[in-house]
Amino acid sequence: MSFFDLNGTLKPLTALKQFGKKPHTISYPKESKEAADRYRGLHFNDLDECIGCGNCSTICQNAAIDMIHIEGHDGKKGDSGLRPRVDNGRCCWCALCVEVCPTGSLSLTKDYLYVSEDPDSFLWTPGKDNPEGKEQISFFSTEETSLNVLDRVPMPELEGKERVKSFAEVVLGYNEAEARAEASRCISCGLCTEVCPEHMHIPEYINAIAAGNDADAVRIIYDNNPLPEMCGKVCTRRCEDVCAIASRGEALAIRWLKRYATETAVTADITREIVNPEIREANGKTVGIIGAGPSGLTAAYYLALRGYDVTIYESSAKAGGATMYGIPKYRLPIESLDKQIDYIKSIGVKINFNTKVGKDISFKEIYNKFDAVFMGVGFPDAWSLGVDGEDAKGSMQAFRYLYMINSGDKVDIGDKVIVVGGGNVAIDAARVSRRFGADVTILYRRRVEDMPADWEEIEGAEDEGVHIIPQGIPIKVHKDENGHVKSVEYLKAEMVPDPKGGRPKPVAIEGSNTIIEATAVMAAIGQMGDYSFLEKEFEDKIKIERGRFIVNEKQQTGDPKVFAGGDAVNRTADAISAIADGFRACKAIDEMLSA
Amino acid sequence: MREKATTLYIGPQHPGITGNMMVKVQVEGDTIVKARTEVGYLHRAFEKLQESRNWLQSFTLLCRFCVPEPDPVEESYARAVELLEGREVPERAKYIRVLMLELARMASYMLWYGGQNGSLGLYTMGQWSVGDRNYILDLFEELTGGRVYHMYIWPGGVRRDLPDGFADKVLRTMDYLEKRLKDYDDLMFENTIFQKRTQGVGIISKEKAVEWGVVGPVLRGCGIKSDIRIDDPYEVYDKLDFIVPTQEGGDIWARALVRRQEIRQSIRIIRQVIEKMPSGEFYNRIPNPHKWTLPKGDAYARTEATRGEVGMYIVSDGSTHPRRTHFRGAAYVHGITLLEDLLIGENVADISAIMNSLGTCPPEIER
Amino acid sequence: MEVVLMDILGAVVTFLVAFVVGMTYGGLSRKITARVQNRKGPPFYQNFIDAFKLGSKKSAIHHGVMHHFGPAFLMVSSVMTLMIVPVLTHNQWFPNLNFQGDLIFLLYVMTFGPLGMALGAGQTGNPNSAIGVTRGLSQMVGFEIPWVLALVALMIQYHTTSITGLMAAQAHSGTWLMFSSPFAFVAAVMAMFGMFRYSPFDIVGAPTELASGPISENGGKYLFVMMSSGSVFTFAKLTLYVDLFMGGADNLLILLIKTFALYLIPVLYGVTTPRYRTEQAVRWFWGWPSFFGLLAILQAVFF
Amino acid sequence: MMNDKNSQKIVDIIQNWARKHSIWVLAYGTGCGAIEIPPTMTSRYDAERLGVRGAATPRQADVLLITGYLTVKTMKRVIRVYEQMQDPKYVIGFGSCTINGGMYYDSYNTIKVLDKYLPVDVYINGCMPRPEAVLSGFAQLQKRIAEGRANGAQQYKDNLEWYRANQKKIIPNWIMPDYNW
Amino acid sequence: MKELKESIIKRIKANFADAVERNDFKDNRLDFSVKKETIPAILFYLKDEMGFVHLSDVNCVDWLEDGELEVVFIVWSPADKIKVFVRTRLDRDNAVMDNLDMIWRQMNTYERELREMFGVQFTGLEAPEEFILEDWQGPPPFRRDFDSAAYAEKTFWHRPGREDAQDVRESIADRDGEEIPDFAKKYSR
Repeated sequence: MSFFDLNGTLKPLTALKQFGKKPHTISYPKESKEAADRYRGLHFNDLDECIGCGNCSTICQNAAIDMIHIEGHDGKKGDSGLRPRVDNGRCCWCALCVEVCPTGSLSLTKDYLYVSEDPDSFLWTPGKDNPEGKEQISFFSTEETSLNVLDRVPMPELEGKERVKSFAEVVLGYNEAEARAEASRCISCGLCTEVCPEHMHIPEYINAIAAGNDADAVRIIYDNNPLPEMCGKVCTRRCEDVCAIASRGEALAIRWLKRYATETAVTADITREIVNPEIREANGKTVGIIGAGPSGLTAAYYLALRGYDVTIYESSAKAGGATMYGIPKYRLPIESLDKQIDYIKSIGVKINFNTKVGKDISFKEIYNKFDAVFMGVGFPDAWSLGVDGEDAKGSMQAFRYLYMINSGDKVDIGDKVIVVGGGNVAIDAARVSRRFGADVTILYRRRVEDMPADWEEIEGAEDEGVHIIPQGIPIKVHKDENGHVKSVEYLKAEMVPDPKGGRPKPVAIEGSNTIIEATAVMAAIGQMGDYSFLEKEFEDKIKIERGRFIVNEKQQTGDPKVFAGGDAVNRTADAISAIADGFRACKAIDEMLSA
Repeated sequence: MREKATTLYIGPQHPGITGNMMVKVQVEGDTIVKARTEVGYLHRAFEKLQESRNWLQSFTLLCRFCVPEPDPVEESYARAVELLEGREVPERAKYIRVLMLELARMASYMLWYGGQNGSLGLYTMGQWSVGDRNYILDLFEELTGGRVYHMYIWPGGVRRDLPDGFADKVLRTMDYLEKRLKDYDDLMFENTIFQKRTQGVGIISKEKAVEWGVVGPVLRGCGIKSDIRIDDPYEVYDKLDFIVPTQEGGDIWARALVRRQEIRQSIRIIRQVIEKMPSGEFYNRIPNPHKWTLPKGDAYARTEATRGEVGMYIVSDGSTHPRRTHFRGAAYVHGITLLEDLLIGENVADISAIMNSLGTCPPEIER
Repeated sequence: MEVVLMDILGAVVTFLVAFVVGMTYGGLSRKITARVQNRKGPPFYQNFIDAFKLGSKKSAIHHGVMHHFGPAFLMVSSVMTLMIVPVLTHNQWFPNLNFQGDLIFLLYVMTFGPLGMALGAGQTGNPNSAIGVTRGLSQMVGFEIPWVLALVALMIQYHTTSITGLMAAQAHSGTWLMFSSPFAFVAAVMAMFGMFRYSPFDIVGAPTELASGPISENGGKYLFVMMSSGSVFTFAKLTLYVDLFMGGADNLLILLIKTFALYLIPVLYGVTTPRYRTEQAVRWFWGWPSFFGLLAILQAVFF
Repeated sequence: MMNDKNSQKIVDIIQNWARKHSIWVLAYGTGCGAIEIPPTMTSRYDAERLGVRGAATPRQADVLLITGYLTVKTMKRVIRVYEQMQDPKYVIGFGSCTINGGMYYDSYNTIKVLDKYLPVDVYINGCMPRPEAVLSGFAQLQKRIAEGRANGAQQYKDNLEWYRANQKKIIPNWIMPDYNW
Repeated sequence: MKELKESIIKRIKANFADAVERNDFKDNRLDFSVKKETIPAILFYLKDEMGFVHLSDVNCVDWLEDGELEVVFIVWSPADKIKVFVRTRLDRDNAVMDNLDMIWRQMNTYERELREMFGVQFTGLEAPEEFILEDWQGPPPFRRDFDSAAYAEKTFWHRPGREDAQDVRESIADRDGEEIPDFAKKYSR
């Protein structure tokens, strides 16, 4: 430092030149700078897009988000009917809620101004309180930035070429690491449980798997499903349709996870050990069950747990009903089913095989013998095509075909098989036929995307070399000189939109007749029931309409002692609905008998 | 004759204090004979709160640890988690992180310009630099969506990619600030009164600096070259060309000079980063945050902030929530033992200046 | 009798003008400072609003009788200074109580306020106030030296101890004293920095050190009184400087131009500097300003 | 001749106008929100345009900004500071933490609901409120003052017992002078 | 780096028999567990003999299940560019350690914090009893058996008005009549 620092005294004075410059000030509120394109301001929620999964509420580390009911959103399948409300007295605008929103309906806006004298006015229902926010959305999540894991862990499968060589199970199942990874995608919203007919505790068991606790998962699963391994392999899994993750990515593999969990219990004994169910003391009451299908077995299992003496009458040699005889073994191996049946038996359920009601034992006898009767008789017969030449040799019902194959019988189908229909039975029949080396073609009235069969099944069939001819309506089966199927003639169809807005209808195009050669034709256009076992005296009480029993919400028929469930009752006609019927019936029977 | 000592409470409500803390000093005349810092006014128990938040939720708390410069804290946490989990970070994310860290360093130094000069009565400097700091905050806002709380650097990378035209904006801002820094020099460093007020005040000797765990610009102001960016390089600092300025003297003046040079180095780094920025992914996605577990073990990651070494120590017991996290703030060593010792024998008028020069940040001490 | 009444009325007018001008200058200084700091700043009448608001505070606590001495003494000191300083020459609305030796009296009057402040601050029990007051007094001791030296030089040079005498001397010679006695002017201006307590000599009430020092316990009406007295004092001091060194003023406009020009010096310098510590400030005043003061005396004695 | 009531009204209006345009903010950064105060006060947003400026001591201040969370330890000082301020005085609650605890809602050391302990005039949304929001908060306060509704100090005096009970509940060691100013 | 690490381990093992090392880190880190009696000696040795002059961090982990508190010291050597973790376990009910602030002065602050937050007592520590908390009457708050949320709920008000919030899972379960068994509820969110 010099004696007199002239530079140091004068240099700072250069600052005064700023006097003449334009001030940097933004004269807010007269003028204001627009917030950045990514600004994290107040929330906005697209109320119609939101499914009320509550993931925002769960991720919020400040407990700022409540799920509340708001008017006009009552909830439906796949929508809880709740919408987030943000407590701005908690929020820190970290936007984690935006990042985890599975639908992308929640976002933040450029609007950040909210000043109030009333501290109670900081509860903010995004979307309802700021409908104008839609134009100001600034911070949102895309599929790239979403914190939901959108891609499913791929399920290992046999190669298409390998598959057709045998009836080995096509789907190999997750190993532990894969299962944990897949389970950890779940956001535990529980939307799936509502669409599940049986309302299985899906988030709970998935969380148990994710936490590495398979035994707990098995226990949770067995809480209301005694045939979970079957479901884990062949369930129609409507739960996956409403999975929150599915709004942007691939739904959680709920079915495969159930399969993984139940397969960790390798044998019936181990299952018993893990589930360790509480079996109530025998109460002396008896229940008779007709049909050892999913509904009958479910009712039997849970009634047995409640201390009832349960006897099942089954016409076939094995239990399982349609799951045993209608589903090919490459989807549901017989060992797996046996294991589950063994477990049910170990609880104390008695099954009388090869006992057809109406033939070996009369319904009346059962009715009189037991305190309550449950009918899970299913649909043993199938619809026929109703075209000329259907009586030819080699023309058969796909359902019967599967029954015979699953019973171990041999069926001659030749090398060119045509399956008519687009449901799971059609695909199963086609794929089974492929395994016998036949060239298989599926003929379906509508488009491929209209097929009611699972898309995985359709893909699997295509992988295995099944041809699909969509929009084809069979009109005639040609016979050769031996009365054997020679070819099938069909008309091409065009899709005509339904004026009422329903799904488009196929209408045959005149003159588009096409003929394809065939050695066998299988009809897979639906099944129907056989209620001939019911004696006349019950007809008044046990009503049948459109081929199905009429029951109330407790599965009770007109006769208070008789309950019914399964395909013979519900229209969905899948295993999980049957299980649900059985479970409901069990509760109703228990209620009735313990009253 | 010994003068009677007066007790002065500097804080917690006091314009000269850096944040919400208190220094209780006993003065004889104008000379401090005893100083005692009292902290705890900002204790929110972050580390406790993090135990009840999962690994992702914990991340949002981080930027509140030290408000003027939150990014190094986020960076430390992100790197600690990545270290423990073995998660790779894409190259682009690393560059973006360095960009963020250096911008944050600049923003923090701009605030320091204001604080240091405010403590000495040169309010014009504060008006300029804190006003100009807004240009950096504007960049933050554009990049991260928040002015102050960025919540941007998170485990696996960064939250969003650079928006279009962002690089140009950064460069333009850097050009502007570089011009302004010259004005700052004229007003502040050339100013004879500033020099008189800072030279020879708050001297830390080299030996003491090591003994008392001094870090960051304060340590470099004592003539010891120590910078985590060089010593224990993280992200892509080893690929960038910059120097670590040191200054002999150990007084406020030396520390101010170090900071003056560092803010220029930051501009240099930012320009390099913009130039070298690779394309590609910016985020290595974490699993579903609700079920995201880290393997058992612990990790410690540290970052060079404007105040010195900030580090994050995390312990996982294999669950979705941290077992324990611990944040090591630079102010933790500067703000209590060192400050108490440094103030003894100084003029009561210099308390605020010394605190500012140490970069004392109370929320970092108490968390 | 009429004359006395007129004088009293004139005194009130003087006070009001001083108040308004002082306040406006304060506001303008805030505006100027703001512009140098790259911002728009408050309106120039902001100080009036502030003062009025302080006056309309519903409560103002005090810590005992002595507490009142601070604001009261400040006000008395300011008003007395104002009364002694001739505002406009030959204007009946601005009478002044000048007398022979008023320059010396002025030196005492001007220290009167800070001393009262010391009494008041002592009563508040706030150590910040106490330290602030000691600093203020130390600093006063600092700037009094060049200030007194400059005044003494003038007195010696022109053989008068009254302000009007000095003004008459300027009128007589036709040159302002700032040109005829440049050293005294420089020393006095340098002392003025200390008097105004703008940067770099604002350590007395430094917010970052002492939480506004002596006035820290004063709010509401007390602060209002202090603020007004400060404004009046500002005007009085500036007028005094104009009278002493710039030949006084015949009408208000010239007075305003001259005072404002003078006022800009500490304001603009203050914008660009940090503050000195007390002992540095004292040392500074005893350095160059006192040196110039001595030069002024030498000039007065030998030329 | 106007009666007293009317003249009082006019005086009130004038006084409120002055109060509205001269808001001295106590320089006390109680929480992290203090970080947006410097930008608000400095050249970019320049709150001084609106008559908002800092005051170093509570005696001179009109507004107490509670910038975010308040720990129990700070709470004690804040009460002290608030009681030292001169009537009329206002409190602005900054950001989430003052409204319902914000992100520290489960912390053992911060209070959650500010208006249980101090009368609050205006709350500003945000974490942190950016300078524009802060200025809007001041604007709202100005409106409230102009309308004569900003009577927090009176409210505090009237309900002192209730406030005191709440304060004492969280501050176990109450060694503070009574409210007598 | 590998040789360096091994030589450090060798030196430490030679001097401190009870040190258990961990050397499976990819980065420049080493880890030693020692008995609490060894802590002052090993820290002195590391600092004075081996150049680990910088104390990066000190903290404590509560292992409630084991009934132990683990104190971790992280030291850094500017010369060798390596960091060493030194850890020891204390009995949770009798957490007493030697005062260490003569090694690094800033240890004083760390010790004050650990004393207040974890109840670790340092014999010979000279510092005011209170550090961060004021008039705290509960247990050391950072111990895991102290429930912060419950304490906050009990002590502070939360603003009412949010009682209409519903749990998504429960509301769906209510709607479709699902009965979630109790043992499964811990897996609900």
